[in-house]
Amino acid sequence: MYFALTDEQRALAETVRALLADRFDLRAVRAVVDDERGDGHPADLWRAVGEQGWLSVCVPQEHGGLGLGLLDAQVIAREFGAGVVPGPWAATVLAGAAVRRDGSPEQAAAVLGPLGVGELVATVALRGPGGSFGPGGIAVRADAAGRLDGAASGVEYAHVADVIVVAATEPTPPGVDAGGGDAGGGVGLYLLERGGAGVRIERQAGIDGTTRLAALTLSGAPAARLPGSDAAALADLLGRGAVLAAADLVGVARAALTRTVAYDTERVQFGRPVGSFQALAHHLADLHVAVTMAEHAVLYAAHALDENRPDADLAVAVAKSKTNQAAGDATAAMVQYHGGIGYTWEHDTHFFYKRAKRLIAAFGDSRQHLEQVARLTVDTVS
Amino acid sequence: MYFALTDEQRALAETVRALLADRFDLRAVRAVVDDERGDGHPADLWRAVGEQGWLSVCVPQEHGGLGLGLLDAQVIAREFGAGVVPGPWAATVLAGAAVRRDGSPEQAAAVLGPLGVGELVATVALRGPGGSFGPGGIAVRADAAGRLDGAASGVEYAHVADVIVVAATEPTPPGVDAGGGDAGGGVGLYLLERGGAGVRIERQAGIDGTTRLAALTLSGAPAARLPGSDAAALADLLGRGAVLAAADLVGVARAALTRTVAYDTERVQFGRPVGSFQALAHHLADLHVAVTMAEHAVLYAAHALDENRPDADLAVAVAKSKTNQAAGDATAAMVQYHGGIGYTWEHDTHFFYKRAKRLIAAFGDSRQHLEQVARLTVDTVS
Amino acid sequence: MDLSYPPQAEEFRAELRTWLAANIPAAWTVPGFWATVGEDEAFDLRRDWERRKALAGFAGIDWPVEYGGRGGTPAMRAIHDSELVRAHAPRSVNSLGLVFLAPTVMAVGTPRQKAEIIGPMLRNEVIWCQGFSEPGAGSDLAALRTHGVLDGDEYVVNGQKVWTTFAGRGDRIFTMVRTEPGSSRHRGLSLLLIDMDAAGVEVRPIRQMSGVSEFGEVFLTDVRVPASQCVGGIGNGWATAMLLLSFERGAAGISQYTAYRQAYDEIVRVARALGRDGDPVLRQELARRRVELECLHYQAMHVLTEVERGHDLGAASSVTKLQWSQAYQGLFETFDELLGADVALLRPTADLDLTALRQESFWTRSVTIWGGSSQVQRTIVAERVLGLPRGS
Amino acid sequence: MDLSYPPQAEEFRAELRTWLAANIPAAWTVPGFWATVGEDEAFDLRRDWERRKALAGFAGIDWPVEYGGRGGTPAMRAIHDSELVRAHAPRSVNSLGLVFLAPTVMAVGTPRQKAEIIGPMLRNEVIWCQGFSEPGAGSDLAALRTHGVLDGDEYVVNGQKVWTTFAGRGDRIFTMVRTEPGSSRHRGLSLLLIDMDAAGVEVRPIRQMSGVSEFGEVFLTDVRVPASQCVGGIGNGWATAMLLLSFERGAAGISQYTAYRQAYDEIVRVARALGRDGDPVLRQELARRRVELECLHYQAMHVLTEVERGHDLGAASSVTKLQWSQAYQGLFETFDELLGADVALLRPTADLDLTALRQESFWTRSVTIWGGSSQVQRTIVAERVLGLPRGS
Repeated sequence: MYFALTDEQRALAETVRALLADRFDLRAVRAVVDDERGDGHPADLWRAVGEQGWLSVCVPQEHGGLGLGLLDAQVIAREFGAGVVPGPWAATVLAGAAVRRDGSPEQAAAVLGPLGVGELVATVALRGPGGSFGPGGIAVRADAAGRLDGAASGVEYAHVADVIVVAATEPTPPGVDAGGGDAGGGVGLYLLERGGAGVRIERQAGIDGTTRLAALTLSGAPAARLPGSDAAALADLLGRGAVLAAADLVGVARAALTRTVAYDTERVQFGRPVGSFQALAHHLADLHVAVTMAEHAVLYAAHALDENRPDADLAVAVAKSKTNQAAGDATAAMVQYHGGIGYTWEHDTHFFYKRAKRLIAAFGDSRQHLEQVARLTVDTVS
Repeated sequence: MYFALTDEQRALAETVRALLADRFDLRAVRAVVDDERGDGHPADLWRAVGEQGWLSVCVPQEHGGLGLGLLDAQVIAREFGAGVVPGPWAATVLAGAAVRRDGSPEQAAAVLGPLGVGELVATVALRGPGGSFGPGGIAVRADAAGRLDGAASGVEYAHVADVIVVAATEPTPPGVDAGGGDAGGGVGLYLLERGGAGVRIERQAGIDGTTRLAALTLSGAPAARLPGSDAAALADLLGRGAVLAAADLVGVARAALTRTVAYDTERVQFGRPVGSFQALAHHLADLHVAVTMAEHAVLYAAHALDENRPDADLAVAVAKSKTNQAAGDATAAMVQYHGGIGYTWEHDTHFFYKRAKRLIAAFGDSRQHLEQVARLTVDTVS
Repeated sequence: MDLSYPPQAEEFRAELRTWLAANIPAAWTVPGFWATVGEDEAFDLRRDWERRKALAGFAGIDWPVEYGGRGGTPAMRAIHDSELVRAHAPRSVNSLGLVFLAPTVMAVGTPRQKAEIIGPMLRNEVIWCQGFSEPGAGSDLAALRTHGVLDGDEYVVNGQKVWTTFAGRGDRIFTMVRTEPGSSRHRGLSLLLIDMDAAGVEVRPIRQMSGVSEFGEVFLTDVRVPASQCVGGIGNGWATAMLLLSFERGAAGISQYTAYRQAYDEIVRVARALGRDGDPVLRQELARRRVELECLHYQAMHVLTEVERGHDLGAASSVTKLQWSQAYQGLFETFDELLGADVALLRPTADLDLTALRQESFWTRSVTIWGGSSQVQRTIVAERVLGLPRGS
Repeated sequence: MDLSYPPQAEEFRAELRTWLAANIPAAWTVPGFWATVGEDEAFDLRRDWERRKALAGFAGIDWPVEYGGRGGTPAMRAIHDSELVRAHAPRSVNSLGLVFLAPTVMAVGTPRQKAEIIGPMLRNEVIWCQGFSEPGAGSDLAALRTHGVLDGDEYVVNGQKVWTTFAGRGDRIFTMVRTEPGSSRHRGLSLLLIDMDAAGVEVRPIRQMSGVSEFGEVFLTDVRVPASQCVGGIGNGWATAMLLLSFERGAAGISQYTAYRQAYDEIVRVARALGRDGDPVLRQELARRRVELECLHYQAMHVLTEVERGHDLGAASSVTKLQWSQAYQGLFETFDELLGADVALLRPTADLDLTALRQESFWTRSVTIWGGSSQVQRTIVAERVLGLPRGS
């Protein structure tokens, strides 16, 4: 029984933390956020992340990657959350996972190598305007020739992406690829390249300045199907996305808590440090318990996906819903317990609050994941 | 604008409180609770309540009653809740309301007079085993001759009742009474008398020793239809039941809070009164706000029903759901903040905790009332 | 129990409603309108509109006629506030003056102060700011450090105020200053009135997390304030402040209810536009929020009843504050939740612009902080209502 | 990350599972069985069964062989506890002795104490009670008033203990006594061992709100206790108590998870029997509870990992206590809710007997009180984990 990060994984976390402290602290984040017309994709950070191999953390070694698992990726995601780091890292890692899993050898060779060294920015477009994460939320249709029509919304960094993995419905399931009518059919993943015909990409105004979103409008846009993709592939991608979002969130949550503790240890009201007031202290203690549970849950879910454990689907839903709760509570408390200053633009608090808002709804909100928990537990009791 | 009890209503509350303090305090309650084989219906209390006219609070003056409204009845209910008073007072008042509203003049004359002076114990049987409160939860069928078949469960004090108002489904709506297919039809209220043929009444073991429950099994039991009854009559009865239950609950909740404040003002731990610990004090402050809102809500709902205000249905659903929350939280806090003693049989805390448990589910649980609020607000926005 | 208003109040309502219908531009009633106007322009529009309203006789509703008020009842005041919300009128730009300073001056001001302050405020000729909070003295007013030293018949004031609404646009500020050198906590304070364009007053706007800049910081450097510009007596500032703050009696509850009901309906429309109003789980959440709004309405009617009967409200305003702030904040938590994956976008679909609701959602995070944080209010309720022993 | 157990531990699991299958009466595995047996009979059945289990070699799993233990690992201990729950074995009647007293005696007991206490406890020949809490000293152990006065080589003990599990059925009690006259708070305390049938020991059962009487009060009147019956040194009781309580390291988490999972499944079956398992709102609530149970499982694996690596757990046991007690209590709040109108009845329908689940639901109200209330645990987490400044 060893339920913990390895020494290597802890060292990786240290390295990420040190790099951010050194090269991309909250002042750098603020510069990106305040530059509203900018693309939100700081090039120097991207270069540094690429040099560290963090873009290729899950890329197989034969494609020049680190060949590690989601458990390692979540170490990075967590630190990026704690640092409210901007940029398409998670989107790129996810797109890479799809290409790796479902792409042809040629697609893998073309995408994974450049992606790993930072030459490609990639992202995933999985839901339509107003749609939820899941097959029912897709608003892109593919035809038999692989042309895409429709729209996708809230796509992270589509405006700077070189390749976009697009989820599309397929009216006639291509029997060859889907491997039977049960799991597959009806949904496929497609590789769309920058600057192709029939693709319009427009930036979307959002609440979280640390992560930029864009909308895709597709009109007969030619795209290459990932041959191994099917409904299960989409589910796998959504699961990985949920774990990376949860890891980022739990990083946000822990940072929110730590920063609040630090602030209220110093801040004096009524002649005492605010942190010595019991009502506040007990609330922060409860948050510590919640954030700790969320940290465990993300670890377990990442490991369960890496190892194809039979309870992997449950673990993902548990992790995302628990993390949503912990991060929502912790960032709201961060605003409240900073007093007036926590509500200002000049203070860093709103980065954490807004990033949490976005991520809580990313890759499935709590309602969706809790219903998944119910399907896997309530409905399976004999 | 006068949103408050009148001086007369305040005086009535005082009188009820004084009578309970004098003649039926918590030691008397304990005696009833501990006598598990007893019928839970203390005769001396019943006599006193009858003498005060509280059984006839809503009975019209022409039948010898006080001719007051639900707003006055809730004053009594609240004090009975605060005193966790045993006995079929609320059940009797409700049955009287049905007879008054939907009974023939002969039925009214036969029932309301004796009921008002304490000669009759009455109750209402509105749901079947495992059923919810509402037309869908009824498990008694009436035939055209007014014979009843089926079962009712959790009926307050059926084992000592002289008359029982039973809700029954009617396969063929009696067009004469229902006044059109829309509101009525399908459901009627029936007056069942003690000792009739085809009636089996069995006590049911329950969690709340202050209020005894029984099951009805009906096999071709002859009963008299309340001619004015229909689905709307059932809804009206359920609404009144919900308000009386909410009033009782809010009395329980306020008493739970007041007793907890008193106990923790005296109790010392770590060299300080427990009530001076801020986490506890702030929680009790939040409970004070919730209980205060619940008190207002019950007042408003009772008044809205008395005056047939257009938002009466919404007011009832608001009152019951808010009161459920306030009373659930306040009684749970009462156990927690009494420390170990609050968990013992010897301490009075469990009377409040268990009575709240029962009442929170009586005449509609929160889920049911909140869905009603949604129907009346979410679905009516234009 | 009688939930009706007297005929005189209902007549007033009809008159006001007619005037509002004739005087509020149609564009203002479109949800989200104010988010489309620049902050400066919005301020001017609001200031001018409110002046016209005052000149039409709809201001100082419950103030004595001698002060230019209408001499009405608390119920009429509640009707006025509520009708304004109902008609989508903008919020007052002078509310801190109207709610706090004016009744304080009526109670303890000099005849000259009464003449100089109240009328111009009513007609929006002078917009008032409030200068109570300081960095390091948020909820703890007695910790303030801004000080004034007497020099002749003027105080030379130095210090810094924060969270001052309309700091950049107001004309004057009523501010709490430590006028007795070496005093501490509740002693030696005075309520001084300062011109915002006096020498030594500098303002820096504070941008909120929503992007809006309604607050500001006010820096006071050797600002000379005539001793005559003190309300309630030099050194008597704490008592004056307590009097001043007592005028916030939670009487705003009825108009707040009206406003939050509008937000509730607007949020329901968003849920419907996104096809989520049929979700049973969301319906429960929306219903729960509505229950709290209805309770706020009851509480407002309760407070109005007590005020009309001249009863002492005690700590009821703390109960009202906890209820309204949490109901309002909670409503917008549900708003965020029902958006699902679209919470991150200002325009999730082509025909759905959530910018204004989004700003309001951020705004609700502040309402449990200012005006006595929820923590401070709970302490007041615990000690003054429940009578729990004071924590050390 | 490696969630497997070593082969040796899995072999142990197989062996234990086989033994349990052969030795647990089938009747015991029917849900609700123990609610149908009288309390005295239940105690005897449990005592005897546990003795047989010990004689079969399944006791003291992680204790050194020299003390009659199996010399196993913490993982084996977790497996043992969890398999017992899985097999529907009854809970130990000697757990306070096994968890707290035995390791304390191993650490600081005299050779004679080790010989006399540990073996008989393991074989359930002596059932141990714990006497720490007193009226007025619940969470605040240092406020205890039971005192002993030295008379020759015996202490004459007077006082009262409360919340003593199995007070009416245990053989001996380890109890905290103030042995230094005039001492206060943490000074002058000693851990004394007292025979429950000694002269001057009287027991009064405490009936719980559920109707069950597992606790009792213990009255000590001039009870003579040989000074040799002190563990850890006279006057050194506070340190001994802290050592003793440190053995509750939250290692029970894995078996608790197993137990609460059984309750979860049972509750789902009730929901299904009442036709409420398809209600979307209830499903969310059940799911929320399941999420907390899964988190408890992760926390238990985390603690086991730390224990196996010999790490100091710090205040992790407070985190575990908060998580398990709230997850467990919350699960039964959902149970009550899903019953709807049937919550008041022990048998809502002919074939649904909820007596046992109902007792458990009441029981869960106590778990946030004993063993350090949630309030005490939060203070520990705030001060020792988060490092927040101490309240005064």
